[in-house]
Amino acid sequence: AGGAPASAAGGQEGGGTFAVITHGAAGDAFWDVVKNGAEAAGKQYGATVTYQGDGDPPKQAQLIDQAVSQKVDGVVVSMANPDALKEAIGKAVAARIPVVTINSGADKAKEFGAITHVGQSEEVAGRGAGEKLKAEGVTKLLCVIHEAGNVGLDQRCNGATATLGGTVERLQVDVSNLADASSKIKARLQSDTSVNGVLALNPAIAIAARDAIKDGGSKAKLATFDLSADVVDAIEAGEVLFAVDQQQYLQGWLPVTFLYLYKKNLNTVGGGLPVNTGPGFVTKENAAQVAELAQGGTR
Amino acid sequence: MTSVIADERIAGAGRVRRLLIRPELGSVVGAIAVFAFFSAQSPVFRSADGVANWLDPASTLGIMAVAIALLMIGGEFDLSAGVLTGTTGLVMVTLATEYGWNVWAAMLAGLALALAIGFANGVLVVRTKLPSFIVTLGTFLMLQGLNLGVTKALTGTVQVSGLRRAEGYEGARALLAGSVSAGGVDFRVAIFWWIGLTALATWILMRTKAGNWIFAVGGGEQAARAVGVPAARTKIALFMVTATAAWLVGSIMALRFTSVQASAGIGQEFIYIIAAVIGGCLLTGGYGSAIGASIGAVIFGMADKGIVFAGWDADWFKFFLGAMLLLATLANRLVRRYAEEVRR
Amino acid sequence: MTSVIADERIAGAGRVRRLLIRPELGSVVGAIAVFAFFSAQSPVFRSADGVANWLDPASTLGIMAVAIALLMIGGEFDLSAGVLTGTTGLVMVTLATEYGWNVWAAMLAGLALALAIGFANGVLVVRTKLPSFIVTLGTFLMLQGLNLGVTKALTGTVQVSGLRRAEGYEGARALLAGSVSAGGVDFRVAIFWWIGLTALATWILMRTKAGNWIFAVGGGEQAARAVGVPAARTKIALFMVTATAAWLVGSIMALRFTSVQASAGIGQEFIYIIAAVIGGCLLTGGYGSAIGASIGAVIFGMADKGIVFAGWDADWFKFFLGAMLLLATLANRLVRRYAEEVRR
Amino acid sequence: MTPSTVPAREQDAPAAPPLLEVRDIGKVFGGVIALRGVSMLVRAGEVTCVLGDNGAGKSTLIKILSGVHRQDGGEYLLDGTPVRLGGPREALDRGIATVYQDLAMVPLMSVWRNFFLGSEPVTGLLRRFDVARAKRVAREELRAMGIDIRDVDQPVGTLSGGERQSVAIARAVYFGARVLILDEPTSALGVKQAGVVLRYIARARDRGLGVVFITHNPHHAFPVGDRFLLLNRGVSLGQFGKDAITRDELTSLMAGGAELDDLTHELNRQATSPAGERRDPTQA
Amino acid sequence: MTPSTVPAREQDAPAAPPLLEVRDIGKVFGGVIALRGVSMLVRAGEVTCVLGDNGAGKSTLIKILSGVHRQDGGEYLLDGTPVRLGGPREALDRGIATVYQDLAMVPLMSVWRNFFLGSEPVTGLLRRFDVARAKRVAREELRAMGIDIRDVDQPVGTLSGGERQSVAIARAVYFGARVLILDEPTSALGVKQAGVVLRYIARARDRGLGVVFITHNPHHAFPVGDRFLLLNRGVSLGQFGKDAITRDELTSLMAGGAELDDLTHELNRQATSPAGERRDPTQA
Ligand SMILES: Nc1ncnc2c1ncn2[C@@H]1O[C@H](COP(=O)(O)OP(=O)(O)OP(=O)(O)O)[C@@H](O)[C@H]1O
Ligand SMILES: Nc1ncnc2c1ncn2[C@@H]1O[C@H](COP(=O)(O)OP(=O)(O)OP(=O)(O)O)[C@@H](O)[C@H]1O
Ligand SMILES: [Mg+2]
Ligand SMILES: [Mg+2]
Repeated sequence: AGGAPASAAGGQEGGGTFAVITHGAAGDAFWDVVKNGAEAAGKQYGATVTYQGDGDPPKQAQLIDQAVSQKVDGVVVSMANPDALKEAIGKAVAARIPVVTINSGADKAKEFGAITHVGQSEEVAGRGAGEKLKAEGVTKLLCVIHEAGNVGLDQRCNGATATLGGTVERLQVDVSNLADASSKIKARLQSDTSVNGVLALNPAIAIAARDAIKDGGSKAKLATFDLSADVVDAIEAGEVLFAVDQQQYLQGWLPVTFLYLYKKNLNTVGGGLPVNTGPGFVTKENAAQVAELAQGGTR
Repeated sequence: MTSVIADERIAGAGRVRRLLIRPELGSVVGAIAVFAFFSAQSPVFRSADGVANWLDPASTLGIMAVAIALLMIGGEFDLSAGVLTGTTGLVMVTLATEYGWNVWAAMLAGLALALAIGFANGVLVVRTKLPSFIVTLGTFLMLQGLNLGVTKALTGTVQVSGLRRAEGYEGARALLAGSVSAGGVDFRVAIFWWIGLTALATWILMRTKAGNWIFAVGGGEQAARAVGVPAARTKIALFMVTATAAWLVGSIMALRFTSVQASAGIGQEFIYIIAAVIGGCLLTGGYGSAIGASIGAVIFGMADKGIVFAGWDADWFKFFLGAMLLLATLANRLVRRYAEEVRR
Repeated sequence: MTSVIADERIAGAGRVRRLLIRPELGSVVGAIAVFAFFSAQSPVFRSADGVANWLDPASTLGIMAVAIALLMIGGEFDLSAGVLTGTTGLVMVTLATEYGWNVWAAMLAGLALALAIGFANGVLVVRTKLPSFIVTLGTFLMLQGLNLGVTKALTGTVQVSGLRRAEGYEGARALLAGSVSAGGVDFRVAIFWWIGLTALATWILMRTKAGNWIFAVGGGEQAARAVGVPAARTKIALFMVTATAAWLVGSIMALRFTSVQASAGIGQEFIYIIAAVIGGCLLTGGYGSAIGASIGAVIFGMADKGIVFAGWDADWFKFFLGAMLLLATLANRLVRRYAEEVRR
Repeated sequence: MTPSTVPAREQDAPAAPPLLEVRDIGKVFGGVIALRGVSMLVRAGEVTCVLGDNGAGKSTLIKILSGVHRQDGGEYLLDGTPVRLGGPREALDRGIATVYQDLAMVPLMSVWRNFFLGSEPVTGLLRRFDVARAKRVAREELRAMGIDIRDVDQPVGTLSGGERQSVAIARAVYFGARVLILDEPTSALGVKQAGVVLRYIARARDRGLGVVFITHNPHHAFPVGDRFLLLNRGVSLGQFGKDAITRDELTSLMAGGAELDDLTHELNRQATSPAGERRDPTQA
Repeated sequence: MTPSTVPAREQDAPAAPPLLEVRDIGKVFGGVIALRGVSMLVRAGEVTCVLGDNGAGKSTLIKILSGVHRQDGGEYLLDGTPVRLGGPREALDRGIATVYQDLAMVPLMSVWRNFFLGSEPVTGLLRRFDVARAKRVAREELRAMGIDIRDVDQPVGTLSGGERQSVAIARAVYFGARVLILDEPTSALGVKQAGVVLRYIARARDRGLGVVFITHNPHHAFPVGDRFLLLNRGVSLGQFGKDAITRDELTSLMAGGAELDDLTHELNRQATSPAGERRDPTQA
C-alpha cells in the first residue's frame, strides 16, 4: 500500500488510483479478505488501491468525500446504509468518478449512479445459512451477534430467520473477549436446553461457540460465517457443520478489475446488473481444499 | 503599605510566559505541528477542498468537545454523550418517518428528551455522590440498549431512515446540515455552529458568574459550596448543556445522512474527552478552556483525516493515530512546561 | 497528658461502622444483591455448573481488575492494558507457530515485551508528567495498530492460530488454561490464579512498604515525594505489574483458544476500570482495595451472564447491564454512606 | 472566675434576642463524637472567642454555625427563631460570613476569581461578570490588609500560606455580614498582618456585627474578645465574660497552666540534660 | 543592632564547617521571583529562626534546603562541600528532616501510615511492614506531644488542623536527623501543644542538631532562637545573633514596628469611629 495519492492519480503507470471504502471495522475477518482481494487486483493491474473501512455510516460517507477530494479514478463502496451514503456517492458521480458498489445495497446501486454492483447482500447469505440449518433439523437457533447494532450482522440473522421456519434468538457477545463470549453462549445453552442450533457470524466466535457447546454438553449444531484455519479444522472434525463462504475475495478483486477496465476501456459488466459472488458453503467435503486458502487470507 | 510602581519581584519574561500559560496555547503549537506535517505529506490536505474535508468531522467533534470541556472543568465526565447523539437522532427520525411528525417538532422532542437525560445524569451524580464516570457509564449502557431495543421493536431493523421525505426537512437541513460555498469549496454550516458555540462557551467561562462557578465546582467543590456557590445546580446545568450539544450534533448528523443506525455515537464519548484533554483540560477538573477543546478537536480531526490523505495503510491507522496524539500532547506539554511551574 | 482507658469520644456503633468502612464491604453487599436477584430468575445461575460458568470470565477480568486497582490506587490509569492482552497473545502464538518456538519460550518473550511496554508507559507518564489517561491512550492506539499491522504482514490474515500443534503446549495449557474438576463440575484454573493474585495484592497493599507507597503516591504525590517515597519508581513498577497481569491473561486466553485475533482485548480496558470502581476504588487515586476490585469483577461477571441466564431479550442486553451496574454501585454507596462521612 | 450558666451580660442585655444562638448541639462523624451538648450565643457588637486544645471541636462548631455541617442534636436559632440551614449559601444569605480553617480556596483559580466566588459583581445588560472591577477591588482590599500581591491573576495555589489566608479574610470582611466567623484567621499571618486582622475585627464589632473568633494565641484573643467559650474534648466548659476573667487567667486557661512563661525560663536555662525536668514530654 | 555580614559567633567558632550552608541562592517561579541572593548557615547545636512577612520567601527557602525545589542560582553546601540534592529523598538520607507548611500529609491515609511513610519499619523474612509496631509507636509519639488521637486508623484528612500538624512534627522528631527544618510548626497548635514543640526544639538543639525554625510568633521565636535570618520580599536583610538583638527588637523587627502593644491600647479604647487613627488599613 502507500504511495502519494492525489499526485499519483494520473501519474501512476497506466493503473490509476482506486479507493475501496467499506463499512467493515479494521481487522474484521470478513472485510480483511475483501481488502486482500482488492489489493491483489491492484497489484495485478499496476493500480494503486487504498482501503478504508468504518462501521459508522457518517464516517464512511466522510471517507468517500475524502476520496472525491483526492480525485481518485474510481470508488468502491459497500452500502449497508444506502440512505446515509446517497449524498456522498452523488458527489462522486457528479465529479465523474466511476463508482462500483459491493456487498449490500444492490437495489440502490443503479439509482445512485454506480456502474455496477458486486456481491450479494448479507441477507441473502443469511437465508442460505437458514435453509441449510433447517435441512439439518434445527428448530431453535441462537444467532450470535458480536457487534451490537451492526447492520450487516443483523441482516444475516434476519435472513436466517426468514428461511429457518423455527425460532431464532439473538445473543450479544463481545468479539474482543472470547472467554466471555464462550461463557455467554454456554449460559444460554444451559438455561434453555431446547436450543439446538448456533449460528456464529465470525470465525473466532465459532471457536468460542464450539467450546461452549462441548463444555456445556449440549447437542446443538453449529454453523458459522467466514473461515479461519481453526474453523476449517473444526469443520473437518465435524464440530462445525458448515461455514457460509461469500467468496468475498471477489468483492474486492472484481470491482477493482471493473474499474480498471472502465478506466482503460470504458467497459461496464453485465449492463449494470449485479454480479453475484456467493454464497458458497464450506463443508466437510470441500474443507480440505479450502484450508490452505483460508491460511493465506484469500478465502 | 508601600505601594510599588513596578514590582521588583516580577521577572522580565513575565508577559510572554503569561501568554503561553493560557491552557489552549500549547495545543495551538500542537495543531500547527500536525498541520505542517500532513501538509508536507499531501497537497490535497492543505488545499481548500482538503481543509473543508477535515474541518467537517472536526466541527461535530468540536461542538461536543467544547461541551465536554465545560463539564470536565466542572469536575465531571459524561460517557453517555456519544450514544446520546444517536438517541436524539433516532428519536427525531423515528418520529418524523414512522409517526409523520414535522421535522422541527421531532427535533424539539429530541431536545426535550436530551434535556431530560442530562438532568437525570446530573441529579444522579449530585444526589448519589457516585463518580460521574460510573453514573454516566450506567446511562451510556442503558441508552445503548434502548437505542437498539426500541429501534428494533419499532422498525424491525437496526436503523431508521427516510428522513428526506419528512415535512420540514429542507429547512432544517439548510440550517443545520447544509453547506456554504466559499471560493468554489463547500464548507459545512456545522463549522459555523461550532465556531459560534466555542465563542459562546469561552465567553461564559471567562466573563460570567456561571463561568466562575464552573471553575470553582471543578477545582474545589467543598470550598465552592462553602462560599455559597450552588454546586449542585451548576453541575446539573453542565450535564444538561452536554446533552443539548449531543442533541445538536445528533440532529446535524440525522439531517445530513437522513438515516441513523442504532449503534450511532458509541465509542465517540472518549474521542470528546481526548479532544478536551489535548486542548489542555485537566482530567481532575478545575482547569481548561473551550478554545483549547476546539483546537483539540481540530488536532484530532487533522490526524484522523490526514492519515487517510497521506495514503498510509489502514491496518496501521491506529498506530499512526496513537503516535500523533502522543506527539501533539507532548508538544503541548513542552510549551506549557517552559511557561510555568505550578506547585501543588 | 491524661491517658484515658476507653475514649469517651468514640461513639458506640464504632466497631460495626468501622468494618463497613472498608472499601470492599459495600461491594460485597452489591454482589450478594446481584447474586440473589439472578438466582431467583434462573435456577441454573445458582447451580454449581452455572457458578463455574460465570466465574470463568470473572476470573480473567478479576486478574486484570486487581492489577488495575493497584494502579488506580497509585493514581494512574492504563488504557493499554486490554489491548496488551491481545499483543502478548499474538506474540506468543506467532513465535510458537510461525517461528516454531517452544510455547514456554514464546511465553517468556511475551512477558519480556509486556514488561517493556509497561516500563515505557510508566516512564512516559513519570517523565512527561502528562496524564496517564492520555499517554496510555496513545500506547493503546499504537498497540492496536501494531497488532493488526504486524499480524497481517506476517500471516496475511487478521488472526494467528494453530498453537495446539506447538511444542510444550499441553503443559502450559494445564497450568494456565486447564480446568479442575470439583464435584463433577469443571472449574477453570484461572479462577485459582485470580484468587491467589487477589490475596497477594491485598497482602502487598496492606502489609508492605510498597503498599504504603502505592497509597501515598495516589493520595498525595507531592507529600509522598517530600517524605522521600520514590514516587517515580513506584508508579513505573505499577505499570509493569499491570502489564504483567495483561501478559498472564493474554497467555491464558491464547492457550485456551489456541488462536488470537488482532482485535483481541480492545474495549476491555474500561471493563477493568469499571470492575475496580464498582469494587470501591476512587478514580482520583489513593483509595481502594484489591479484594474490592475482585468483587467488582464478580459483580460485573454475574450481571453480564445473569442477563443471559435469565433469557432476557438480547437487544435490551446493554440496557439491563447498565441498570445492574447503577444499582450495584448505588447499593455499595448507600452502605458506605451509612458507615462514614468524610470531610475533604 | 466561674462559668456563667447564662451568658455574660445576659442580665443587663435588652430583650432583643441574640443574633445567633445554638443550644445543646452535638456532632458525630461515623464513630467519632466531635461535639456534644455545646451551647453558645453571638450578640451584635460583641466578639466571642472560642478556645480549646487541638481537636477540641472548634472548627466543627464553626462549621455547624455556618451551615457546612448539620448538627446531630440541639437547636439552632437566628434572631431567636429556630432555623434549619440548608447549606452555606443559606447561611450567607442570612448574613453569616465565614473564614474557614481548611475549606478556604480553590487552588487552581486566580486570586480575584476566588475573592468574588459566590458573590460575583455583574454589569451591563447581559449581567456579565465585571472583571475589571473584580480585579481592582481584590487588589485594593488585599493591599489594605498589608498584602501586596504581585498579580491578582496568580492562582491561589501558588500563594504563600499567609497570603492565602489573607485573601479569605479580606473576602469575608469585604462582603460584610451580620455575623462574621473566623477560624484561626491569624495563625499563618505575620505580626503586621495579624495586627491588621485584629483591627478589622474590632472595627466589625464596632459596626455592630457579631464576631466569632478562634485563635490559639492569647495575645490575639484577649485584646478583642468580649466573651470566651471554652471547649475541651468536644464538650463545653462554659462561656465567660471579659469582665469575669483576667488576661493571665485566660492565658493559663488556654494553656492549661501558665506554661509559656515557665517554658521561657526552662529554655533559657539551656539545660543540656533534660533529666529532672518537671514534665518531659518525650518520656510520657 | 546591625546585621553581621559574617554570621554571628563566626569569630569564636571552631574550624569545623557548618552542617549546612547556602550562599547567594535564588528561585524564580515562572514570572515570579520568590527569592534572590539569600545566604544562611545552620550550625550544630543552634536554632536558626527565619523571620519575615507573609510571602517573603521563607517556605521557598525551606523547600530549597530540603530538596523539594532546586535553586536557580547560588551554592548549597553540606559539611562544607557543595552538593546538588536530587530530591527530598536524598536530603533525608543526608540527615535533613523537614516539616512542611503545606506538603504535609496524604489525607486519605491513616495516621500511622502517614507517620511512617517513606521510612516504614519492616520485620520478618519477607521484610513486611511491621503494622503492630507502627501503630503503637505512632500512638505513643503523638501522646507524648499532648495529642491524644482516638484512633490511629483515622484518615489524616479527618483530623483537625492542629492534630495534622502534630503528626508531621512527631514524625520528623521521631526519625531524628542532623538538621531539623520546621516551617511554621506551631501556627495551628494550641498553647500547650506549642509549648511541647518548643521544648522538642530545645532538646534537639541540645542533642547537637541544627534546627531551622520558622514562626510568626515572637513569643515562640525568641526563647529558642540562637540566630535570626530576616527576609523581606525575597531578599535577605541579614542574619543576627541572639546576643546582637533583644526580645523587643526582635518583636519590633517581626512586626515592622512595635505594633502589637499599640494595637492592644488602640483596641482597648473601643473607639466607635476609626477616624483619626494613625493607620487605618481600610483606607489605605
Ligand atoms: N469528617 C470527620 N470524620 C471523623 N472525625 C472528624 C471529622 N471532622 C473532625 N473530626 C474529629 O473531630 C475532632 C474535632 O475536630 P475540629 O476540627 O473541630 O478540632 P479543632 O478544635 O478545630 O482543632 P484545631 O485547633 O486543631 O483546629 C477532631 O478530633 C477530629 O479528628
Ligand atoms: N509555585 C509557585 N508559583 C508562583 N509563585 C509562587 C510559587 N510558590 C511560591 N510563590 C510565590 O513566592 C512568594 C514566597 O512564597 P513563600 O511560600 O516562600 O512565602 P512565605 O515566606 O513562606 O510566606 P508565609 O509566611 O505566608 O508562609 C509568594 O509571594 C508566592 O506567591
Ligand atoms: Mg480547627
Ligand atoms: Mg510559608
